[in-house]
Amino acid sequence: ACGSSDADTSAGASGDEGGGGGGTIAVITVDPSNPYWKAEVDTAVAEAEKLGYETTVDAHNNDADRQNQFIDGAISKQVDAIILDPAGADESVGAVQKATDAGIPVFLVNAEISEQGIAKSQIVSNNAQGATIGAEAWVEAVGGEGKYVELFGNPTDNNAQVRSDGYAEVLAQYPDLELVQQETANWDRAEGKAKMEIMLRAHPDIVGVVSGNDEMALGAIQALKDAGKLDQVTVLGFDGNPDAAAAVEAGEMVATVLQPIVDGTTLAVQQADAFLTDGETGASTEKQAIDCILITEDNVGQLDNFVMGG
Amino acid sequence: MSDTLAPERETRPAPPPQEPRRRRINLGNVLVEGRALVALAIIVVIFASLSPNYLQPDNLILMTRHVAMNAILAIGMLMVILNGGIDLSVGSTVGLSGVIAGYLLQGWDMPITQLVAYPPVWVVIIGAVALGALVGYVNGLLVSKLNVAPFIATLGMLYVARGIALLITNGETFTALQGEEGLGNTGFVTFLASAPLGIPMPVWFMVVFAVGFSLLLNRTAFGRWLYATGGNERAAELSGVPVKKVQTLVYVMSGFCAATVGLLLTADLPAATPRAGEFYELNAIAAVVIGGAALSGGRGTIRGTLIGAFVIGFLVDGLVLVGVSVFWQQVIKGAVIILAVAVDQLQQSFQKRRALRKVAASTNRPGSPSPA
Amino acid sequence: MSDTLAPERETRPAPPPQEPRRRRINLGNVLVEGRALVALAIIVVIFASLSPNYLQPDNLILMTRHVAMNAILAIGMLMVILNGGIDLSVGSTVGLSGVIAGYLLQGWDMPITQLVAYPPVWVVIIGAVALGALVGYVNGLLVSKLNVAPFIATLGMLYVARGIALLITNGETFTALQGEEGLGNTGFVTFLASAPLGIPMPVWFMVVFAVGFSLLLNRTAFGRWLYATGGNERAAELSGVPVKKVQTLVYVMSGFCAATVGLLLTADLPAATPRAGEFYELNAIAAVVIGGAALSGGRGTIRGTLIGAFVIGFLVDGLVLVGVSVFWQQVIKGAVIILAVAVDQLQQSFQKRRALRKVAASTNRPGSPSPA
Amino acid sequence: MTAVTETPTEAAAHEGDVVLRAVDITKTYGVTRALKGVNFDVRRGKVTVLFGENGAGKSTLMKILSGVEQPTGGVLELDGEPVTLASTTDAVDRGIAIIHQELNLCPNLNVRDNIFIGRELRTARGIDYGREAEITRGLMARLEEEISPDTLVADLRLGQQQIVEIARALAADARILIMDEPTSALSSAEVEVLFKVIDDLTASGVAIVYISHHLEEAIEVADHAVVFRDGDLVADRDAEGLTLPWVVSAMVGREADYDFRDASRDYGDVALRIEDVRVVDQEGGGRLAVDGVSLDVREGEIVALYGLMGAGRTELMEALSGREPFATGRALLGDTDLAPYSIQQRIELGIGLVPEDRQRDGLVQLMTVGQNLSLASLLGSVRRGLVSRKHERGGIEDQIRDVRVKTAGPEALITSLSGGNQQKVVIGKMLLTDPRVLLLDEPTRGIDVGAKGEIFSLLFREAARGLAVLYVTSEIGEALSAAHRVVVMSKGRVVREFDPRTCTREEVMAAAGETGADVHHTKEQHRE
Ligand SMILES: Nc1ncnc2c1ncn2[C@@H]1O[C@H](COP(=O)(O)OP(=O)(O)OP(=O)(O)O)[C@@H](O)[C@H]1O
Ligand SMILES: Nc1ncnc2c1ncn2[C@@H]1O[C@H](COP(=O)(O)OP(=O)(O)OP(=O)(O)O)[C@@H](O)[C@H]1O
Ligand SMILES: O[C@@H]1[C@H](O)[C@H](O)CO[C@H]1O
Ligand SMILES: [Mg+2]
Ligand SMILES: [Mg+2]
Repeated sequence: ACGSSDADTSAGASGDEGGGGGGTIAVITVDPSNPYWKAEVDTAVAEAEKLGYETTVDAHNNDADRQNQFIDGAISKQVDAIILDPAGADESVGAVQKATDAGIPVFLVNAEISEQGIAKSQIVSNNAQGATIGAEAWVEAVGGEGKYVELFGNPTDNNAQVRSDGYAEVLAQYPDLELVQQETANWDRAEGKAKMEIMLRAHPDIVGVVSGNDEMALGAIQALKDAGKLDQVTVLGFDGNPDAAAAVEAGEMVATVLQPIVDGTTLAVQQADAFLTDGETGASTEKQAIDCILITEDNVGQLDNFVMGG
Repeated sequence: MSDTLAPERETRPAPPPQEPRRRRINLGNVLVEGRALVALAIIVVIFASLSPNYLQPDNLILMTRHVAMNAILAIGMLMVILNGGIDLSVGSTVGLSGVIAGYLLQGWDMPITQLVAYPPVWVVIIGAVALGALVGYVNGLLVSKLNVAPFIATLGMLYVARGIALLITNGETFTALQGEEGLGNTGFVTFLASAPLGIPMPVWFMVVFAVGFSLLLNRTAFGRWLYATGGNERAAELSGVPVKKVQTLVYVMSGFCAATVGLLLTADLPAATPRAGEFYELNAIAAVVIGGAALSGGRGTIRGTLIGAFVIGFLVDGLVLVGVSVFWQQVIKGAVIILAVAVDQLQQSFQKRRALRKVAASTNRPGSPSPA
Repeated sequence: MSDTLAPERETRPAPPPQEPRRRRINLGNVLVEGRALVALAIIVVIFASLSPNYLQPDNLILMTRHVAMNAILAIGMLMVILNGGIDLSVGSTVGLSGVIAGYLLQGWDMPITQLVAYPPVWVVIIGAVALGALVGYVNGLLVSKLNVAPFIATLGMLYVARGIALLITNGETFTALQGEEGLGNTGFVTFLASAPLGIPMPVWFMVVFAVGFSLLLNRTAFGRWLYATGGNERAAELSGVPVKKVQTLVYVMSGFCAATVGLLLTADLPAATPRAGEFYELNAIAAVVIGGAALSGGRGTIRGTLIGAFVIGFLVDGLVLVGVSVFWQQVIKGAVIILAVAVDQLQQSFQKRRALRKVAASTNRPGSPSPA
Repeated sequence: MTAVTETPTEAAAHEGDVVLRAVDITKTYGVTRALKGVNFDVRRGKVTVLFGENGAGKSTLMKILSGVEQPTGGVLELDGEPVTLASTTDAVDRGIAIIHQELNLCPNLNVRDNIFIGRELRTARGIDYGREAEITRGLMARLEEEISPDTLVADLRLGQQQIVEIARALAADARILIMDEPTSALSSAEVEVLFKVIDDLTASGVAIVYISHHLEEAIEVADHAVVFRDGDLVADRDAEGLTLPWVVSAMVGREADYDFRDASRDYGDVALRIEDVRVVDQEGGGRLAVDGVSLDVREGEIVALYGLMGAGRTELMEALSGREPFATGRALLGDTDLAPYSIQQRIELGIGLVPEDRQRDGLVQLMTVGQNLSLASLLGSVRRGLVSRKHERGGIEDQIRDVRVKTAGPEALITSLSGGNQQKVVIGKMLLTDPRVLLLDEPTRGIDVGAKGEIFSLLFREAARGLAVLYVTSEIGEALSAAHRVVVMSKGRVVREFDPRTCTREEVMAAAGETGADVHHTKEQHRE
């Protein structure tokens, strides 16, 4: 992400040089040190440059106030469009509104905001659907019986709740499955491991772990390995990040749910480009949910850095 | 403030003939503030040359609005630091006060009665600010009465206040802040996010707070007591300064400032989120210290603190404007924070060395008597 | 340590005749450590009664492993705090050293040559630890030579080191830490994440560091110098203590400890991520202060610091084990941090009052002679 | 209890004058009994002087009288009524002010602010800085000091800070004024001014309690004398016929010798040679605090450096110690040029400084007596990388014995010692480094006559073994009675040297720039 944006720090020059490019697109993401968002930002930058735009990259780390400052900065710089992974569905409405009011179209990726009609498009992965297919695959492996625990993402991130609800909806249908503990691990691998280690003490007889994302699941897998319990416990991840893919391949993770972040981000940039050239995104609706893809042993071979190959 | 604390005192004989008021000039302070000002000037010059937008009025107003939030926090932090303490809980207080305001605006489920109350906006504002002051008061009591180290008391409060904010909202965000005409609770956002005379409300607040706290520090007994307790608590105590009260009050003030920022931030978004203000304490402390205050207490000014806040804000926004990559932003921010403080030391030691050389040169010339 | 600092000195006349060795007991220290121990005991009793698993050997070992990371950081932090400083950059140093280790293990793209080097594990470990010490050295120079306030110097370094870690990895996580037999770089994870005699490696490290730094503090000239500089730097300087060297060295030690934690954490996951260690500094400082150290310097012990780390670790893990909800975890953690320190003050002031009453009673009783 | 009142009738005669009375006051700190049931009277319009060795309990009683500390037992009576002085504010409200032995100023505030902390003059618009400054100037004029109200206290020298402390007490307009060692950092000219002020105060009915280890000075100012020993009041008399020998024997319980000039004068080689040294004033402005000083001190020789406040003696000593650089010139220790060496190395080489301000520069307050004593010589106790406790402890105990530190033991906290005993620890610390040249800056500040004797006999003993001593003093008597040679400094330069056997006080003082050479006239003459 940074490597590429480094090259074009010479922002400011945002004069249109003919249709289909030549302007600047601001990419505002969450935290490029998480592989998922890194893929997002890398994709956005690569696609925008392919279409002839210059880019700037900022990361708000889910701090809505920081996000606000970046939006202000983008307005000051008079960029042509903003690709935004918003910091919270509610908190981000104002920021998107502000950019729109300033005449800068905003295209959301990965997460949505709670109002429509402000952003030009909201391209999100269908988290509810993803959670459902993930849970279904997991419950099949587990056998519909036994105790399990859940690792929950950052509680202020909508996706954490949506995924957790999606899991619950499926798993509630199995009366013999018992959720014995839910712990927050803030999307983080080290925290996921530490929490898992302790939960294993409280509940040594669990048969499964469902996790809100891959990083936490990978931490849990390491904890299970250390405790010699990985055989007994079935782990579900979410994101489809490369390390998780390797874990699925190795049989350590039963499945992960690929968020098509690369596809979604590519689409967002393309729609931005279309909007800047034609005044239309080309999509029929503002909100566009892209379905997630279940990644298991069977299809993991086709997965390469968040993209399903042929 | 000072009036209520001051021991009563009989009036003195008529004052001697008026004499021209002298400004209290403290050379040490002028120097460190000067240094921060130099750092600020360098930042402005560099970014202005990198981006034509940097110095445009709109952008300056915008950056100043960003600065204002940190500056208000930093003013409260300055009070605590002058006392020789530190307040790590301000970021959490920002979040808590915003959440309380959001909670009250969207309707308060009154206990027992099963009714929902919609307090008017002024009640919401006063309530949230009072809560911030209360958080500060608890900090103050912990520090002054229970002798808990300020770092620990406010670190604990950092967790407690954040936890409470999360419990109140159950982790969610309140967005129904507009109120309803019928309920008589409109105006929160429109007032706090307005921009009278083209100047955003946070900037107005910053100005009012800066003037108010300057007066407090420079014109009242409380101000002198604060400097005194920070400089030598024992001496202040023996001089009759109510050191415990002063110590408690500075945390109240800090909590008050933090709550104000919480409201401004909530109106700015507009949304009340329990994570608001995370890690703001670090920037506030940095502003105070860049502005020349000593963490050991007793030294520091409002003016310096404002300059410190501008250094940080204009730097961070400049990096964004110029489009420096995210990771480099961190490196540069860290380096500038250090440099803004170190530059002055380098200069001082340089001056000292020059003075030495000058003496050596001047005394050697006229054939100074060699030892017998 | 002291050897390298000490100029040579001719031996003095023979020491006076042997006399029984007396233990140096410092009542103040015993008290504050006692208090932290009380807090720890209360935590253990409460959680043991809430969960039968809490006191099981396996769980104790597990929690101690979690404690060990913070304890090692806290030992380094203690050195800095004894000196009257503070080190906010340890969390970033944890991340940086882990990332460097990960980078070297997965193959180092040597500049110019276009070759990839695979340094053996011992080189990787020494390299990463040396880097941590270097970060500390820079902090130390900033503080001792350029007189930058420790809070500011290490706050700046917090950003700089984190930024560099992110730049090195370009934000990515290194997971290829196992090495390859053919390349001769295996063993990093298997060594650092092993558990000789059933005790996890981090715990061994904690023990070694605790013993080593205890010796340093209590038995070497450097240790005494450190307490002296923290107590009164000017007096120490005039007594011939090389105060600048001492000041620089404590930051080197802190960086060294942080880098060690970075390695242990990386092996534990096993993955090297540039965000590792974020905000660890707060827990380290809290452990030191709960353990009775004064942030103003000159007072504190390794033993107290370890107890402080156990208080925090056993509390946090206990809350998870018992299944307290995440928001409450924060509230309780904050409250316990405060209470662990305040309890003692409450008790002391209670004792003081009782002692006063007792004396008053005894002096009044035997019919003290009334004034003539 | 053990109070010896001259005659009952005399005591009764004073009865009407007593404004403040301490009745059977006891005070314990842990196991230390600082006061063992003391009865003490303060008389209107009179100066009551307290004599007593270090640690006798003088300051403790004064702290109780001024509300700083609470007594463990006993009562205070003000104007015959029992009172409780719960705080200093309480005491000030009742007209009792104190000048503390250890200065209690806020270094970060200016002189005016320090004088008015806690009793601000106000107008509707806040503090009346103008009037406060005016009053401050008035006080300074009264004390004949040129200190601007705007000066930061941190920028004042110790003596000037003491003046500020005095001014602050004067500003309280108290009717009972306690002065605990107000002159320990003042030169005799300033003491003279203070005595004039005291005269004015007593004339207007103010009661004064005065403590000083400058016994001659204290005798001069006394109307009434009281002697403390080990927490007891052991003697109480009128100043009529009060003599130095009486005071000394009452204090220490025996005759003390306080003239230490010894006959031996076979000095060795030059131990310290100072050549044309200049030192820049730390406050900037390019002024020279030391302006071309050349001076030799020989092995076995004790040289007193006499001068007025601000003569530049402290700056010279600090430069010699290695804390400040020389702007020009050099100093040789034997044949070694000191310039390249750090403080630590200079101590190793054999030259160390006992600093002027023991609280700021001499002691580590958090450490024990023993740890303070061994701090400068610790490397000498290192065996195989570790400090040998046995060796360290040996040295510590020798010093406690040699300089006669009154302490519960090496493990006692340094802050539990009386001021004088703390000073002895600072001296003992440097002696433990086995120096060839010992620099002492006002080494007897706050030290009682007995201890002074001990310290000087110690110095003479060490000198006899070849130690060279250079010490700064502002006390003329000390300069003349305890040195082989007196060097006078003024305005950064050495102005003259004297042989103490052949010179007079007046000559020396005149050389230092002190005008009235009639400083030590008696009180009666003074009041004419
Ligand atoms: N805070 C304290 N804690 C313990 N002991 C104390 C404390 N303050 C004073 N003491 C002890 O009380 C005794 C009396 O001390 P005090 O300061 O009154 O002596 P002093 O007569 O003023 O001596 P000096 O002439 O040296 O100032 C001494 O033994 C001293 O060690
Ligand atoms: N006439 C003066 N008025 C005010 N300050 C002076 C004067 N002369 C010298 N000084 C100050 O005194 C300092 C040198 O005093 P220093 O403390 O070294 O002298 P000293 O002889 O040791 O006096 P003291 O007895 O106060 O310690 C210089 O730094 C200078 O600031
Ligand atoms: O969708 C993203 C990813 O799952 C990431 O791993 C954590 O944050 C979520 O919002
Ligand atoms: Mg005393
Ligand atoms: Mg002096």
